[in-house]
Amino acid sequence: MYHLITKGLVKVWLRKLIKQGVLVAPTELAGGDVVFKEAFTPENVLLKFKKPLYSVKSYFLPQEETLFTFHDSSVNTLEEVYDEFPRIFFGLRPCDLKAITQADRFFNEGFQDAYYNHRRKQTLLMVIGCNNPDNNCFCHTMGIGPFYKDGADIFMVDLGHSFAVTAQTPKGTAAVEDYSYLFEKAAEEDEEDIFFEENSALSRLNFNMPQNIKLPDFTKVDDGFWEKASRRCFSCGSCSYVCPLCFCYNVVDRQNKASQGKRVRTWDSCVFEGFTRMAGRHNMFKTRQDRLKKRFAHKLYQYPETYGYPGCTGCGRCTVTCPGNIGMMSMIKQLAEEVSTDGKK
Amino acid sequence: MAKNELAPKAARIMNITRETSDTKTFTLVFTNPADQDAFNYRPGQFVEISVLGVGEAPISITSSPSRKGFLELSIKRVGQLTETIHALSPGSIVGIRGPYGNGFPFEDVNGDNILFVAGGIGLAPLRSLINYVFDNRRDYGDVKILYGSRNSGELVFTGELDRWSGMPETEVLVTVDRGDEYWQGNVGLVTTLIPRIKLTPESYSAFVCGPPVMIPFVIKDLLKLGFREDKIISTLENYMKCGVGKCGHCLLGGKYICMEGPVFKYSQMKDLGFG
Amino acid sequence: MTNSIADIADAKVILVIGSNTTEQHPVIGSKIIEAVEHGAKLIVIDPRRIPLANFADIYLQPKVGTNVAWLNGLAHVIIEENICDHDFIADRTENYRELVKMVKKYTPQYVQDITGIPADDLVRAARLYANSDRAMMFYCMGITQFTSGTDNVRTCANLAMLTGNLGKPGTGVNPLRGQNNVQGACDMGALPNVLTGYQRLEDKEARHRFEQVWQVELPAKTGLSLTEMISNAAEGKLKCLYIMGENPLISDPDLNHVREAFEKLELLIVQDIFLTETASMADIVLPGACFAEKDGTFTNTERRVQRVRQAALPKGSAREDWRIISALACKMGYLMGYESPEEIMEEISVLTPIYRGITYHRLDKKGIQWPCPHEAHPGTKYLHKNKFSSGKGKFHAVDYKKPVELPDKEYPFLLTTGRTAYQFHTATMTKRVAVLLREDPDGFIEINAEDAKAIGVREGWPVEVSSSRGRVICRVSITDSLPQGTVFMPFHFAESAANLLTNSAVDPVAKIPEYKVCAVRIRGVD
Amino acid sequence: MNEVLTTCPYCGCGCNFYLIADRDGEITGVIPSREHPVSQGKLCVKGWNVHEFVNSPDRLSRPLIKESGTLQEATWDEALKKTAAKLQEIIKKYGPDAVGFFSSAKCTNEENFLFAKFARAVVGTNNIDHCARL
Repeated sequence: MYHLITKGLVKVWLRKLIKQGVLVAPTELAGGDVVFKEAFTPENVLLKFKKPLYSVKSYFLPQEETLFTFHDSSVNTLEEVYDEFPRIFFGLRPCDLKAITQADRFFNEGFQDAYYNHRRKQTLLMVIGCNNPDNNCFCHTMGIGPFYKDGADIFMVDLGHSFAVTAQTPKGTAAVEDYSYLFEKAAEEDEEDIFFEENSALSRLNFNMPQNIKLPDFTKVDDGFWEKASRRCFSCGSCSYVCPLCFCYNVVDRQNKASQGKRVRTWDSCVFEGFTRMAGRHNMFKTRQDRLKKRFAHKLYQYPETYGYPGCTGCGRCTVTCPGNIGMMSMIKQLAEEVSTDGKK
Repeated sequence: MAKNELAPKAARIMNITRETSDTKTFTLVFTNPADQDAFNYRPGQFVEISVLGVGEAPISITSSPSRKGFLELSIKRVGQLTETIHALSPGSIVGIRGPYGNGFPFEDVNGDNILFVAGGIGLAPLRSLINYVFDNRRDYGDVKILYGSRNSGELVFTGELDRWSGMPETEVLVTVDRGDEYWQGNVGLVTTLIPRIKLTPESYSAFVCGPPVMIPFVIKDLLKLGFREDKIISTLENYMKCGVGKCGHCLLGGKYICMEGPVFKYSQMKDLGFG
Repeated sequence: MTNSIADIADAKVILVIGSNTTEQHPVIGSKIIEAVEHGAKLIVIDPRRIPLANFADIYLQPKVGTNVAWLNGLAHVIIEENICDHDFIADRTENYRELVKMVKKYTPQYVQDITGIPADDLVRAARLYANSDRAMMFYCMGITQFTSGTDNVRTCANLAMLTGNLGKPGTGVNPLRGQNNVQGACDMGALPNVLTGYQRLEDKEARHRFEQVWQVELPAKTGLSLTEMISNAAEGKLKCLYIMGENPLISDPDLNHVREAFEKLELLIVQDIFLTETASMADIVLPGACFAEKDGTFTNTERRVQRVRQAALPKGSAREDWRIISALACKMGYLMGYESPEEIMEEISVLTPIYRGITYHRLDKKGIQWPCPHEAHPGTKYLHKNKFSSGKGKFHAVDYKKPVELPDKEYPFLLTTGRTAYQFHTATMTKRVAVLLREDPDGFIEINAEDAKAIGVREGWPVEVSSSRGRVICRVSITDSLPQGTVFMPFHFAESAANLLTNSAVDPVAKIPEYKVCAVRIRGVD
Repeated sequence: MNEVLTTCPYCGCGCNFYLIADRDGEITGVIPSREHPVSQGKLCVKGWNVHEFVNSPDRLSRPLIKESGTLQEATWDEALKKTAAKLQEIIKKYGPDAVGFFSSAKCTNEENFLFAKFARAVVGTNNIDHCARL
């Protein structure tokens, strides 16, 4: 069931919600770029915005995260460092949402990652349906779609004059009901509008990539395909850094001259040769070709086996950052083409 | 007090044995007796050893769980961290977390005759199992141990090799790739020992550990001899970092080797694209 | 660069010479790949088969140090086949006849004999470049780091002028600057012969303007270049060196010679952010601030003056370099009372015609490309639009000269040096970044598989590489990107410093050392 | 978190990115700038990890003066006084052309300008160069 809040009142609402935690919302920076930025007031929050180059991954797995501190290399002085800041995420897109709910699974299946869970514990996820997908978006082919809302505390749809809002969790319900005076009930035609918005976004996405695109059997993709693709790879890690579903990390110790040390984990990427190189230079993924193949095999083939959906949200961020133009969308298309040429053979 | 598993626990170095010019075996005991009591492991598992400020690395446990109250790690000097550890003396404290990995499936081979094939420092994880087998001698049949290293100076656990060869129903053969004036034993790769042992492959399980270049050759020879694919057990030497299936370094064929491995039957290894 | 990075998208033909673009200027490399994808033709000419060669329509692999020969060869073909831009030559250039005379003998066959480039390939490349009205040329250290560096650069310019590929979008002669602010350091007159904005010391009027603003009489005599300062120090003529943010003990050729020279100094002052190899030798070390800890501007390779903004405080009691210089000047009795880098920029614009219209306010988000002669000027996307700043563009008729040191019996391999994708210059910064150090942890030498076999070494084995000046130990990396007889080493690594081997012979004009060629011998070690 | 737009310190491309400074003022990461005309949201691996060397424990944080062969920490006043005195002594004894300056392609325009000004106006020599060719 949807409630309506006029755009003018959204910031009033956010100002109330901020009392429960820091707001993280799309904001324009000095250079004109939009990012999910922490704020203590809703003044600069954008209600209409281009997809930020970063997802909110960095709030759950930061580029650098201190695991614990220590002094003088002594294990007895070890102190864990947790980020327990309550955060209210506003303006997440369905692709960002899916990444978070998948991270919830990843960081809790098998081993439970305390650092992730502390960061995730006190969050409110306010997702806005995506009615302006850009040229690089293809979430609809990754089982998500522009109005996907599973796991959102609050889901919103931009109807121009106002947002249609629906709460999906107790936390979300409280965030709406506590300020019910800001909302009015949605009418039937508003529901129609939501339906219409979703469909126009979908048709826009279908223009980027057909929804029913089929990947070939991975074992049938020959090495030549990967060799050719790997020529374009700079092994720079950009794709992993911006990918909301890349969680690989490195762990390093740092110690200053006063013997104060910390162990940090930092973003890492499977495209680096050193990622899998062992002492004595033995490496199961020595060539760029091996690594690229592994990356795409993991995201597009092994991920679905493990989780039931691909390791990609279709956000298209890797297309923007890859210096060799090996975006996920173009790779999926090229792979799909392998099928058709195979068929011809 | 450490709250989560990524934070290592303090362990004291009780003893250091120099195995070779670049390998030492460290005997460790957790400083907190409760940690020591809670530390239960299987042969073939590994721990993450830390020197805070330098880093952390996975090292397989070389002691046998049948001998309690301490933990042994054989560490080869290969980089900054291991160099730092080598410079430590008894009494020093290091960080340990674990155990991690699946360990050897010793229950599955109950009653079998067992062939161990090790190369270089690869004897370290096998030593855990070998001593476990000897400590539970009645559960297993004949034991054959084949061990090779590059030269005589790089043989580890030489005293123990002698002891093992004196055990009942046990045969131990040692070889070196390159002989020298101090070496009077076999010369040649460890694979050259395989034809020299008499065994009925169908009654045997094989455990193979060693440098990545060695394993495929040994497995090939064992298969030729008639070993069953699910009776050849080895470790996948893939780079591991976190030990808990999160950091992604050891991902292979969609599996986190540090969780689902590093021990695999050859039949499983094939599916992961090995060999 | 005469043109802009954005021009790459407009170019129909892109010629890349002596630049491993995707590894050394990755974002520019990325744009070249993108252009090729959109239909641009790519010619790559490099003695190493660099990754960009995979995208090339034509890839030529000359012998190291033969640039003038094949550049003249290209000019020869263009003139012989009459595919030059006659209007451009007539209207905009001079000395054409001299060039024609000079390149006469550089027939494709003659060039093939010198360079190893198949004659047909040379002709194809010449045609492709000359027949386009939008051909953009890029070059880097593979052109400049030779005793013939100046000749190389001039013959590159010859090609652009011959074909009229200059002074319009999607064309130009575009050297890629190796460091973030080489362009700016030159612009600011950190050179022995010019004041800011390339105003010549001999130009009395310019000098006078500086004297007025600086309230002091300025020396008019051209100073010593970097390599000359080192040799003067070695001879005991130079007594003091003040080095700011440089590490010549890794970056300069013939390091043993540099070390000896520094040892002779009475005073070595080093201002840096790390205790570099050079700083460790200093008498006084002044701790500076890195880019993240100060305000200011950098000028990139396309002449774009851009803001640097402070994001953190300098470490401990370290100070921004401009504050250190100001404070030291004051101690020496010369008042430099700047309150901010912005105030310094105001003085720069007053004194520098090409920066006259530049203010911090105007630079804001995207910077401005100089020349920017006044406050309303939008900046300059490409140079030499209707005329050259010096009037006519002069063709330089230069003859091919061999590098100073070539392989012989004792030192049978030709060593060429350069950089890797993950380390930067003397690695002072990059070796302190875990992922970069992991990717490129140590020095290595790239050797053709046949050569490796002949030496008796395999991938990863250690070798000793020696020249008549020094020796280093490093690891072998087998490559198919080099021809037999040529080997490559990155110079980043202090533990196996390639510059212990390199030759300090310099180009007579630009004083650039011949990093790209020296003779070495290689043997396996245990 | 504070995001500061700035220019990369590595090669000559001149990519722009935002440095992320945390609450303690330490730089913990990088965000590429999509709106920048050169980088357009792309960065090389060096740029992506540029924050790390800034925080290196090896960074110099105090002036150092060599005393009987080893570098010792000193105050700014000591270091600058000593530098000025020694420079003046050398200039007096051998003339300004006995002093040379290596400026830096890593420093800002303003700093290069000042360094050149220092060489020319304060010391009185044109012996100034930088690593343009290296």
